[in-house]
Amino acid sequence: MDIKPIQDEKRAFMTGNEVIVWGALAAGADIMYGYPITPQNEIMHYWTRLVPKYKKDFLQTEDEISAGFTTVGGVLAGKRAFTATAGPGNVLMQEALSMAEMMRLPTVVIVTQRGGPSTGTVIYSQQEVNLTCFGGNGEGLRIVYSTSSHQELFNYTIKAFNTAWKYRFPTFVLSDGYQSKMREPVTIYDPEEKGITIEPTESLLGLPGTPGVERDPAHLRNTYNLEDELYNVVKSSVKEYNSIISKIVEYDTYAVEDAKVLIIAHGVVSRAAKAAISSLREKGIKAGYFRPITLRPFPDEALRSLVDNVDHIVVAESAYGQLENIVKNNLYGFNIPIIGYLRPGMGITPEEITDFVKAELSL
Amino acid sequence: MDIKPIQDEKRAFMTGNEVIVWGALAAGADIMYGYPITPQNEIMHYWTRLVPKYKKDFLQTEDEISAGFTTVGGVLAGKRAFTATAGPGNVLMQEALSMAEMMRLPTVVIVTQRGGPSTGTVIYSQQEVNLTCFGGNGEGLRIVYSTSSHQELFNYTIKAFNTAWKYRFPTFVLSDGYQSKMREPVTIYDPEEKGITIEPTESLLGLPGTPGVERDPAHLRNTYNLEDELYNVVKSSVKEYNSIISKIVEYDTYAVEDAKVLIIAHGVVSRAAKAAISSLREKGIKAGYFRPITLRPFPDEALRSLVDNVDHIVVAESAYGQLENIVKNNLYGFNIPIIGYLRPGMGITPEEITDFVKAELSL
Amino acid sequence: MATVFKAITTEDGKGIFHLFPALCKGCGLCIEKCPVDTIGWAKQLGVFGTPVVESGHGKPCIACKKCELVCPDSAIWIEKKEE
Amino acid sequence: MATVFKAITTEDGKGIFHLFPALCKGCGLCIEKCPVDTIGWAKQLGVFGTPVVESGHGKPCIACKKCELVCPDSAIWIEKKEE
Amino acid sequence: MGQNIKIVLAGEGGQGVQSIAEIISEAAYNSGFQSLYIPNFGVEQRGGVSVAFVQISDQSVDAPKFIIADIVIALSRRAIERVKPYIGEKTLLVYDSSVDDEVEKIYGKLGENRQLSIPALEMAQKEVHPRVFNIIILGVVVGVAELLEKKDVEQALERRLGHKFAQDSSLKNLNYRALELGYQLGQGK
Amino acid sequence: MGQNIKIVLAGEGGQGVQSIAEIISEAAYNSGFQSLYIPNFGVEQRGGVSVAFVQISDQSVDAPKFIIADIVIALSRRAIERVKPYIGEKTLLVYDSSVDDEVEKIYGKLGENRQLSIPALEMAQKEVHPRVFNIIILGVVVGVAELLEKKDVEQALERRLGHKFAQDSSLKNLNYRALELGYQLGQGK
Amino acid sequence: MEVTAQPQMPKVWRAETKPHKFCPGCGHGIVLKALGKAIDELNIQHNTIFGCDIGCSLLTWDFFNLDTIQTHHGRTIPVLVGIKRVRPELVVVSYMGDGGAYAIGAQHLVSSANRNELVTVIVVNNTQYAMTGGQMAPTTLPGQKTETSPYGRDIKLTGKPMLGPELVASIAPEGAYVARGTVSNVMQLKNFIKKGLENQIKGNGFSFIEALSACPTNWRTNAAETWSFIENEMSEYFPIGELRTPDEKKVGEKRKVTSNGAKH
Amino acid sequence: MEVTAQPQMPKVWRAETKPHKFCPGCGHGIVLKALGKAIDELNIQHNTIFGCDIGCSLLTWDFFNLDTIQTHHGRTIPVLVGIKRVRPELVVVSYMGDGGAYAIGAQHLVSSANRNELVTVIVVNNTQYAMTGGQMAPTTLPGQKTETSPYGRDIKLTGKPMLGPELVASIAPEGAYVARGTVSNVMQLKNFIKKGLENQIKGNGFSFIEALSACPTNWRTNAAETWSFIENEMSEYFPIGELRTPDEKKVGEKRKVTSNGAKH
Ligand SMILES: Cc1ncc(C[n+]2csc(CCOP(=O)(O)OP(=O)(O)O)c2C)c(N)n1
Ligand SMILES: Cc1ncc(C[n+]2csc(CCOP(=O)(O)OP(=O)(O)O)c2C)c(N)n1
Ligand code: SF4
Ligand code: SF4
Ligand code: SF4
Ligand code: SF4
Ligand code: SF4
Ligand code: SF4
Ligand SMILES: [Mg+2]
Ligand SMILES: [Mg+2]
Repeated sequence: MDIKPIQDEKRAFMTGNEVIVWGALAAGADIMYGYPITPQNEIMHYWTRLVPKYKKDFLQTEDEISAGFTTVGGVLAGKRAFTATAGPGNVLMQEALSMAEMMRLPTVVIVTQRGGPSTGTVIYSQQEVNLTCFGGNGEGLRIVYSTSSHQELFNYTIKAFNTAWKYRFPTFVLSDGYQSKMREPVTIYDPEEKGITIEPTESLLGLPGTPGVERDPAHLRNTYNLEDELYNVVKSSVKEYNSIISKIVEYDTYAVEDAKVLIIAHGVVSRAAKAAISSLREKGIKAGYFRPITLRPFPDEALRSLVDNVDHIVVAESAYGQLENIVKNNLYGFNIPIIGYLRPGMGITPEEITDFVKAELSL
Repeated sequence: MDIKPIQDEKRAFMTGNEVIVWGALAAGADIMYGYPITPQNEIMHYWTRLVPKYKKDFLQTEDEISAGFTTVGGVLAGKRAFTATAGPGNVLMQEALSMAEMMRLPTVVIVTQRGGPSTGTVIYSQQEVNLTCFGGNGEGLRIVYSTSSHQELFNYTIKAFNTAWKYRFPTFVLSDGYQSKMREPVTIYDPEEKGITIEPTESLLGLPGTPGVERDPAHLRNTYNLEDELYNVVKSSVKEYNSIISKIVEYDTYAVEDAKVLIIAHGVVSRAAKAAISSLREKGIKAGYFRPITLRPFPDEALRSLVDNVDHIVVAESAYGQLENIVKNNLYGFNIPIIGYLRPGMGITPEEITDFVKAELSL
Repeated sequence: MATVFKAITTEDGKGIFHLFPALCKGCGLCIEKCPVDTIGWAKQLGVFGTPVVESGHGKPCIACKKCELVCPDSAIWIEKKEE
Repeated sequence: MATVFKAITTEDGKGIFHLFPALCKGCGLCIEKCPVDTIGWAKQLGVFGTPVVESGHGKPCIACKKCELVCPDSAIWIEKKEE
Repeated sequence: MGQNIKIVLAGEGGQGVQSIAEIISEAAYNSGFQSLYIPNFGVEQRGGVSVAFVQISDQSVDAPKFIIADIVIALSRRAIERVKPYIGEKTLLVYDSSVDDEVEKIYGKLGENRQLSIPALEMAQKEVHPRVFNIIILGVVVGVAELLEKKDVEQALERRLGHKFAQDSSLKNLNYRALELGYQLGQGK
Repeated sequence: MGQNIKIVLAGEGGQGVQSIAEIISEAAYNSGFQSLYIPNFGVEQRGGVSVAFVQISDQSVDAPKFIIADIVIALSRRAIERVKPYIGEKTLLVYDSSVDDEVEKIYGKLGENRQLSIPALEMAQKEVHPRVFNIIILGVVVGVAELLEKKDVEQALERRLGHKFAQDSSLKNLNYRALELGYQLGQGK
Repeated sequence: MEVTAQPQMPKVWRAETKPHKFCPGCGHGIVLKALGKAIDELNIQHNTIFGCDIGCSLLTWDFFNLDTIQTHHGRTIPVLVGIKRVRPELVVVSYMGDGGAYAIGAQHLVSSANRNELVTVIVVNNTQYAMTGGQMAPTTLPGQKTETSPYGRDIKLTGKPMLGPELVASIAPEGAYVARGTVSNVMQLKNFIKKGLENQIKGNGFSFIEALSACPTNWRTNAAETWSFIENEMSEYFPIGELRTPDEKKVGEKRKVTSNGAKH
Repeated sequence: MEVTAQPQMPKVWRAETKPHKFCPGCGHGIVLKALGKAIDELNIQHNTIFGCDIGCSLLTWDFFNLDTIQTHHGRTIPVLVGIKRVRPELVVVSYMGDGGAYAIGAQHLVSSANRNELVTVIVVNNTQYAMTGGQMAPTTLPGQKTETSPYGRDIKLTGKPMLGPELVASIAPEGAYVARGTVSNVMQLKNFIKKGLENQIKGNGFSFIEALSACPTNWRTNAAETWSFIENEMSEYFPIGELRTPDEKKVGEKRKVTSNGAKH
């Protein structure tokens, strides 16, 4: 980094896509590879405007397949490379990300969810949870941060690069069209001034010394000839993934101590969920709220430890049960009724959650 | 159909890929679109050999994206079209299948699972469960049959066409490399002789009459402008999907009446699971077995109704917990310990299951 | 015919200039293509609330139909005057 | 040099024909390319259990190195005889 | 109205609805409020009605979009229809007097506290300049919402248009006049 | 041996291992057994050892692959090493006498009931024809396995090679002699 | 009701959905007029299938009185190939943007041209990704400013504008039809499209027409600037005319291999 | 230990992994020898990145003493483009099959050629999908039998063989290098590859070499038939030689647009 993009802490009022760019700059990202798709476009727009000033790079590729694989190339070459996509672009990018998953490449992908399936809408949804957490022909050994505000977009964009390069699993910031397009206040800062160390990158190819003469060549592959070879590779990745879960999981809670009704939501919907708590409490309903920040790995222990006295769980999401299924999975063994407020592709307001809870629980 | 491909019932000893071709012929398939990938190749090889004889069609496309979208085209045109793929090809095909899911197109896809993630191995796995059941940027409104023998490959290939055209959700036969490449006995037959009615197809485009003059034009789209438009489309698909679940779900059980240990497996692994039951019972362990034939929708009621007296559930699969998660999900509310015998990309033998169960349950 | 559009009709030179305000988006492409510069902005507003066009602003219309041809919205119909 | 290959060496015409059985897969491409047809099958088996090749089956070797060049496995080395 | 306000603005593409929303929300942010602005967007945007959602609050803003607005400003004929979902029991509908008939047609009489017809278009044409129509509306919103100080709005206006004002000082004058006109129209309603 | 048998065959690409497996499994199927055959396959197949898995049973066959085989037939030097995972306590290892030393090197002495060295290569070269080496092996397997009737095997052979026999009757003779020779070698072992 | 003066839309246009969804001055409307006229003249409304891509072309999903399928970005060609393969009696039209055709869908374009598929492809070249707000496309002119080339397209880093018809012509076999027209010459464009449709109907081969088009919204041009950009800047870079007609012979056409020295 | 006669492999070949994993008589070995010699002569072992595709080319993942990345089917070009964009000092070689390059990866080939990316692409044309067992490829000759054209490729239904270098030459800008060689002429092939590498090193532009190769396994040919198929059948259809060298000018190269009539 020649010029520090952010010198002092700065308060600003901007769109989420702009925030993401500042986050990437703050994290020392070197290059963005990308293909246009709404609602992530402005990430590319802002980035390309700043490229000359901060001596960064940008490549607009021919499609998302290429955006994924060029990102893989940038990462292999030891650079802090990233890309951003949404919807059908996210579908196509799974091919490259399955390679990154196999080869443990620290790719960073920003996903700005839009309506699905198919081209759907260009607007908003939370329907890319399955795809982002488990996409591709693998086991979903990935790290997925779901953000709910511009401040988090900034913080977790920085964190995504660090997590990726530290643990070497494909890492995602799962955002959505609303967060992309809306403006709200945010404080941007230089992470190092906040004591956040930026993880160094490492070249996997093009190392110093002549291969085979001064050192062994790097022979990287993702294809195996025998079942056992593959099994051992996957097994060791799984093992490593499982061992770092506790270091990675993050979540947020509110008013859970005495909660009888637990509302679970992630991303931008969690704002509405949190807001609904107060109005439910005003009406005498002891509601609390849990939000997984990492959807993958899921903060299962945290959730399990706080549901003991809960009578009802409500999952609110702008999808048809993608979070709900993850929750059920992670709460296996409990038998607290779970009901979903499932609104694929639709925004959710505090009032809607409040009304739903009241109606469903006949309270 | 000019010539009936299968006239009488015929016993044969052949590979699974060959069986699939006979199944498709028996179901009256018109055209296969495809791109080479191991282990599905021989489906194309056999099919192309028979094309002139039975007046069928074949198109080798430039990639799986095209195979998926040409299949969509064939279906739109009212033909019984299908394709087959595996691994990274299955990843790429999700784009077209998300369109089929949105537009309710009766696509039929044969998936011969291979090792993953990434190019992995060309051999075998059960790692494409997540991908096939929930791939794409949608809610996984799909029908997935998981077969375990050549007889089933034949039966469910026929059924897949019928289900697809009856209910109009993308329909999959989930097989694997072992089933593709192995030879074992099978009885092939003309479905009509067995009283199986072949669902008629229907043109969605190119209908008779001049559009706008003699009839309304068919204006098919998968892109919506407003959130509510999309929401209504998805909601109505979900509703319809939920309403047909009970007509579609299929499963198999064995020795479950008094079972204390329930082994759950799908596809070819279920053969080993079933075989393990006897040896476990010989050793005094009251084991039973449950196999979902439809992985999506999942036969949750059937499973829930038989676990009441079960003490332990063992999920055996050639993947890292893809079936296990589905099981947990569908058994939410119970708290029977579930343990997974998880072998991504590896075959599983009855002996291994028996040993695992004994060791894990310290029996 | 189910859908009917109302025209504003002006005569100019050899052409009868029918303009359909419900179609005209006021893009001005026709204005630029008229070889005799007879098309100009009108007071009337079109479908997007922007002014529509009319003939009579330049030399007389020669009924070449260029305007009709380039209008992306088929908002113009030039009827040749019977001679 | 970590990896060492053993050669079978035969002299013929202008060339010393070194053949490395651990590399030769017996494809026969060299045989077809020899302008003097001196290459032929040998008794010795190669890496895949198929016969390797040797010189001395036709006219004398002219050390043109065509065989060496086309061998996909680099299983032949033609050493020019000092004259 | 209180310290928490939800505003919907809707109009045709050229009417500058999104700019007004941006200026208001930024002004609110500058004056220390929490504020959130989001435009609607879709594939058929070009020909569609442009809608902006603004929330200003002294507490954090919960969801980017909302259903029932406190104030709805609809500037064109089509916008009147389009904003229907956002109008609740207590919503104030502000609209240009040129579409009085459309309001009447769709909503009938909403009642005095619930509707405000303003002759902004006419005023712009006659008293200032058609170009600053949206600034009049901006003034109206500020006047109606009674949340922001005029000076904060002027500051936000300067930030966005300052470079243009610098080139042509008459422009500044025009804008400030338009803002004031609108403010007068809106205040106390 | 019983009515349930697991066989692994391994050899070099050209040695016809997969054909033998196909014929045996099909013969078993013809004689009313349940039978399952699966080859190994992978991306590095061309240069790798070819392996075939055959199961014959009077009950349904459970899993396509297995670990411990009843009989392992390894035909080349590299195959001897490759089949290691399939050899259990009771497995019979059959191999060509030309690789006796390799077996010795890798397995030492397995014991009389557990190993069978057959001079098939030599026999093929001297007594019949190198081309029918694999048919000798086929005979050996049938002899050792003691499950199939020779006539069923002959029938399967006819089905696969009948069209060639029709063209050249000496070929038929050759194949039948090879089968018989192998059968003699294998029987009762 | 008295029949009054009515717009002279091509008959195949669907009046009920007009005004259409394109921006004021959008070139798509002109290309669609040329296409509509060609369909009218050929009298193929009853058996034509219209496929549109993602991009501004998607706004045509209800444009025509034709059975219409709106596909995914770049995938219109395979969908229509899939249809045509089983319903050869239909006339299929793939209507796409330059981004869809030359970037994300380039493999389909190249492969369908190479296979000589019986489809007619119309590519609307507006030198941008218009629907997504004006990013650089393969066709963006050198130095042209877009949202992802904010300082002008740097050909050193991003190459020169893609010449689509030239690419197709280089591989399309005998029987193919390839042309480039412009919204500046509607009748010529209509003729090219008509020939491209006839070529399909006759079963000759792949038919490809690029149309130089206008995107005033993203170009931020007024009418005069719009025409000038098309007629001066674009037309200079992208030569107008027919590149291949089905009667020409082509280099590289060799005899059928009778013995391939392979298989038995 | 006494130094005995040793195979004359290119220095950059990794002896430890030899014999390599290709079939007897496979043309890949010959192409890799030409590539190895070119790398030796240019002395770029220390800074060359080798990328191989899926297809039989994947068997090269440990072939060279070069840092090597084995990618997905058809995706080698984008991976190497991604590397080259951030590490311009490296020399990147994309080694792929005809299926990977001309079918599933055609959009990457077309786009990287159009952008004039500084990569050297080597395509091994064996008229088939070899790794998957010999299916028809875009390059399969008319009438040639493959597993998916069991009665011979019917050009009426599936088109004629794709001419890759001709395609690339039609769009690659000034500075590109495009050639077609054959395993029948190893020294010429080596020279083409060497020029293609030099072209990248000099920063001229995209470099593309197709090599006519042999797949005796899927062709089921003996040595004589193999050579004959390459030298007679293939070479007739696919002309050998250089199609573009960086010094030539190209049609369609127009002046930079200084005012685009757009934006402000
Ligand atoms: C897989 C995928 N990637 C990206 C997009 C986003 N997208 C929609 S339209 C478009 C651009 C279209 O440009 P072009 O094809 O030139 O058509 P135009 O809008 O210019 O007419 C893009 C990139 C998408 N819908 N799907
Ligand atoms: C996405 C995807 N589709 C299909 C395959 C299967 N596949 C592996 S290799 C191959 C063919 C390769 O052919 P070519 O590129 O010509 O190389 P060759 O083997 O002939 O050298 C295919 C289709 C794959 N690995 N990934
Ligand atoms: S018809 Fe010709 S002359 Fe008349 S208004 Fe139109 S363009 Fe002008
Ligand atoms: S070209 Fe058409 S839409 Fe544009 S101004 Fe003229 S009449 Fe109106
Ligand atoms: S070309 Fe090489 S591998 Fe082939 S036979 Fe000759 S020496 Fe052996
Ligand atoms: S060097 Fe030339 S002449 Fe000598 S053996 Fe080799 S090919 Fe034949
Ligand atoms: S954005 Fe451009 S291409 Fe799209 S409709 Fe508007 S003017 Fe036409
Ligand atoms: S299959 Fe063909 S291309 Fe592949 S290694 Fe064997 S001979 Fe070479
Ligand atoms: Mg475009
Ligand atoms: Mg090939």
